[in-house]
Amino acid sequence: MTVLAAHYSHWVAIFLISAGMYILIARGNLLKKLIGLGILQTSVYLLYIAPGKLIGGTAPIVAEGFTLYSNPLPHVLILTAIVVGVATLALGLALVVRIREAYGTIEEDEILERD
Amino acid sequence: MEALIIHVLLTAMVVVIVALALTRNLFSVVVLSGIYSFLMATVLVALDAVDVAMTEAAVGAGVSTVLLLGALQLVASREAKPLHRPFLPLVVAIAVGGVLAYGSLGLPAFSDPQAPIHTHVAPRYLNDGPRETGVPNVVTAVLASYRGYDTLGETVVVFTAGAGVIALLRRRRKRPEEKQRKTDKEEKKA
Amino acid sequence: MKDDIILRVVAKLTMPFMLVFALYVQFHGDFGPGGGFQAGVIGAAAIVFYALIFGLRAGQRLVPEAVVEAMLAAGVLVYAGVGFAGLALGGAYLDYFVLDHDPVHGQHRGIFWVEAGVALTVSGVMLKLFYMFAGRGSAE
Amino acid sequence: MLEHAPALLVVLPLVAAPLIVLVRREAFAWLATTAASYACLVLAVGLITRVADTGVISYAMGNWAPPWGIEYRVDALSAFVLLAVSLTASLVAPYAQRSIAAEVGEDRRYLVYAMYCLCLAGLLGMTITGDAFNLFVFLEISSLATYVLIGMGPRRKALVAAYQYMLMGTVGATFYVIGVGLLYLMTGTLNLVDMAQRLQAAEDLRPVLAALAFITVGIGLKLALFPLHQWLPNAYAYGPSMATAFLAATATKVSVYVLLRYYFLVFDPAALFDRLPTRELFIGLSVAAMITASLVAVFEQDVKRLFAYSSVAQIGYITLGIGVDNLESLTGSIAHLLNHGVTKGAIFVLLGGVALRAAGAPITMSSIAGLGRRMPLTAFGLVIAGLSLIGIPGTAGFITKWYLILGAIDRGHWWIVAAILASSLIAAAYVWRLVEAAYLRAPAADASPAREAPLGMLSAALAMVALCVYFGFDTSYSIGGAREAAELLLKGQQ
Repeated sequence: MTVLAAHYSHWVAIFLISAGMYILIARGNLLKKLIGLGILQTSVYLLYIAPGKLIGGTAPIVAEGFTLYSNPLPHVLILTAIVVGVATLALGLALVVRIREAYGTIEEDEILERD
Repeated sequence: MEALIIHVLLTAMVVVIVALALTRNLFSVVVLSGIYSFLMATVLVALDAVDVAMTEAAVGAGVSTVLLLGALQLVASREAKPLHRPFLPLVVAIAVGGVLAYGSLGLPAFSDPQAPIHTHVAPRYLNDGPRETGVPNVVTAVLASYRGYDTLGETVVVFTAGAGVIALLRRRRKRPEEKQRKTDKEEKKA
Repeated sequence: MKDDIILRVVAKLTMPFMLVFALYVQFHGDFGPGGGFQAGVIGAAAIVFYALIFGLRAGQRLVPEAVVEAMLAAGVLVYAGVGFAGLALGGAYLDYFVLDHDPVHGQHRGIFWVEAGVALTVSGVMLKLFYMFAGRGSAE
Repeated sequence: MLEHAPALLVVLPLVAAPLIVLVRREAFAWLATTAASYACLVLAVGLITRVADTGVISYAMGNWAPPWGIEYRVDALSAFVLLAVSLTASLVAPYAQRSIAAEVGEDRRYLVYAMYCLCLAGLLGMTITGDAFNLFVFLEISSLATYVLIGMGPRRKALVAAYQYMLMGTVGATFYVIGVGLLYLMTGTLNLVDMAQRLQAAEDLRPVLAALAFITVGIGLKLALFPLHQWLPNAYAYGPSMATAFLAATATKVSVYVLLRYYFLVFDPAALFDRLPTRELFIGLSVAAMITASLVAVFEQDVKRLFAYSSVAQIGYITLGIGVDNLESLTGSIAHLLNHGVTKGAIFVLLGGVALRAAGAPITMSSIAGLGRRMPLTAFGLVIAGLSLIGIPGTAGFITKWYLILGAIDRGHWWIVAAILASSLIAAAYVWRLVEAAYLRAPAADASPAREAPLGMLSAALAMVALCVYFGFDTSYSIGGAREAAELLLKGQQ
């Protein structure tokens, strides 16, 4: 039980990764697949940032009266990851829109049929 | 108390994702994914990652939702019935989760000040960052200076996405695609 | 939404505040949460808001497509240019220490311009994305 | 300025892209791309000679010492890969004008060049960086640019190919980040050298093993490790010809390099290879790739897809060396990064010429009938490069296989030698189909008129074909550089 509680954020991250992978593979709709991909990418946020938290600490903005700060490095990395995520989403959506125009559908099996 | 809030929010995220996976109306899916991003942003605030939370709220819940809605008006808004092959995806999903779970078991405990990430590299940012860069927000100092090269790369990633969307969505004056579509059809016949 | 007088008035009134808020987020990033990326998104959101109320064309008149495309390239060039400035002044690439006689001032100057570059590219790209996706729907 | 060569090598193509987007002129785009490609080649040559003279070069970005700042690190291995990438870049991009003009609409052509520069910068950045997370950022730059490039292909299948590649590529990149995250949580650092040292002190190996799994699968997706290669055939077949020529020659190779770096210089190789069945896994997957992908190629009608499957098989040779894991086999693997890059680069540029003359129609076995008469130099080049794929003595491909066989014999794995020979025989079968179509069959009645590819493309491709032959005789550069890199890997990070 203590293992479960101490690593709760990890368990949620694990769930999110599994859920993202599942939606990504099992669903045939190209838009839904992109959303699955997004969930997979966001799961990484928890994996990086939760361990950087120190109970009783504050955000890493140095000011008087605080001595304990949470780790800033994961924050920087995840800022980059968020940006990468939205960039991927934008390109993915552009491709989905073009596929819809070229094929008339965004369901994977119908696209494969039409080629 | 702090830990309790985090636990509640995390559980709410799990619930939203389950709902999202089961919903086939894509409009609802987009709304749920927006809610999910807001929950994530709140969790990030609770985890002291205020810069990340602000970005996640602006990008995950804002920009991504707008983009998804914009794309949704251009494509069908309802997902077809899922294919009857849930076995393989389930196996892959569980395997991936399993490997990560196995790895997580050996990680340092939550909020352990002796964990390597709190004793190596980061202390310099917190102790010397404001003095060395003159910026009290250590996240900004690391982002723009210590790891400024990463941020250059990040800016280039955004640029690539912008230029890439122009490349993919710009309307052509002439439409060579029409001709191409015909050759595709002929090829299919042959 | 073009014909709703309340929306039009509200939009006209709030837009300057959104832009000011974007500037605040940009420059307050040294002391609180925020920075070029967030400011760029908020700045772009102000224009998107305007375009939603007054129509895509009006938005494109306010910030023309050519300007937007120049912005997304210019931001990267500003950022990379800070790096070259470091080289020119005898430091390493992206070395801010050499940008001023006082190394900490140099750091400050470097971070300022770098964040400006980020904001420029991000707002340009966000706006361009909106124009591309919204424009595709309305023209058809 | 030479001391800043590591930074300039990546930043020059990186800056060329926004300049191209700012100017929006095709002629300028070509000029900037050509200038950046050649500048990279010069800088890469400069770096490899300097590394040979003075040893490892470390460059601190922003003058922040590692591990607090980001380090660029050039050693025998990364210098070799940098040279291989910039060499093919400078042989493909400057000659791409006619092909791009034929396949991409006029108002989007400058963007092809911009994406190409970004892709080049991303690949070089992945190679030269000494920082785990910086590697991810540049991986994404090159990946996003690649998805766009493939999506700009002339047929609608290109869109689906780009989408599928985007899904698999992003999963790969995310897995990589997860793996790096676990390593970061165990060590507190992102600098690869620092990480390697601190990993030796890791008490609990479970997160490290999970990281190993995620990085292997993640990078395996990017390098088309069998059976994670499904994105590759369509991506290579439907992207614009010149984009696939560049990608086939470089992209998967850089990913292999990343894997090598992690396996030998970050993780503890002794723990990895002796405690886990890594060797067996890599040998099994590689042999499967060599045989099955080659067999698929034999029955493929679309010529570009044929060579794409051949790439999957050839990547099998490269990963085979990791599994056999001794000096000879690793030398073979690393040399094959260059040898196969040059060979496939030549083939896809030549096919670009064929596609140009065929006015956009797909290149199939029947459409290249009589190619030997219609485009004699192109057909000749394809045959020589094909011989290198088979591994006929006197070509670059033979050298690689020779070293792989030496390595396998040294380990006593005779069945691997048999598998290499079998795979070569199958390769001979698909190359022979091409020869038969090109030389023994009469051109179809509606075949495009007899006309060679444009001089620029043809000469660039033939230059690469000449390199195939050159590396088959003089191995001082290819094997010489690769051997030093292999020695570095086996020595480990000390």
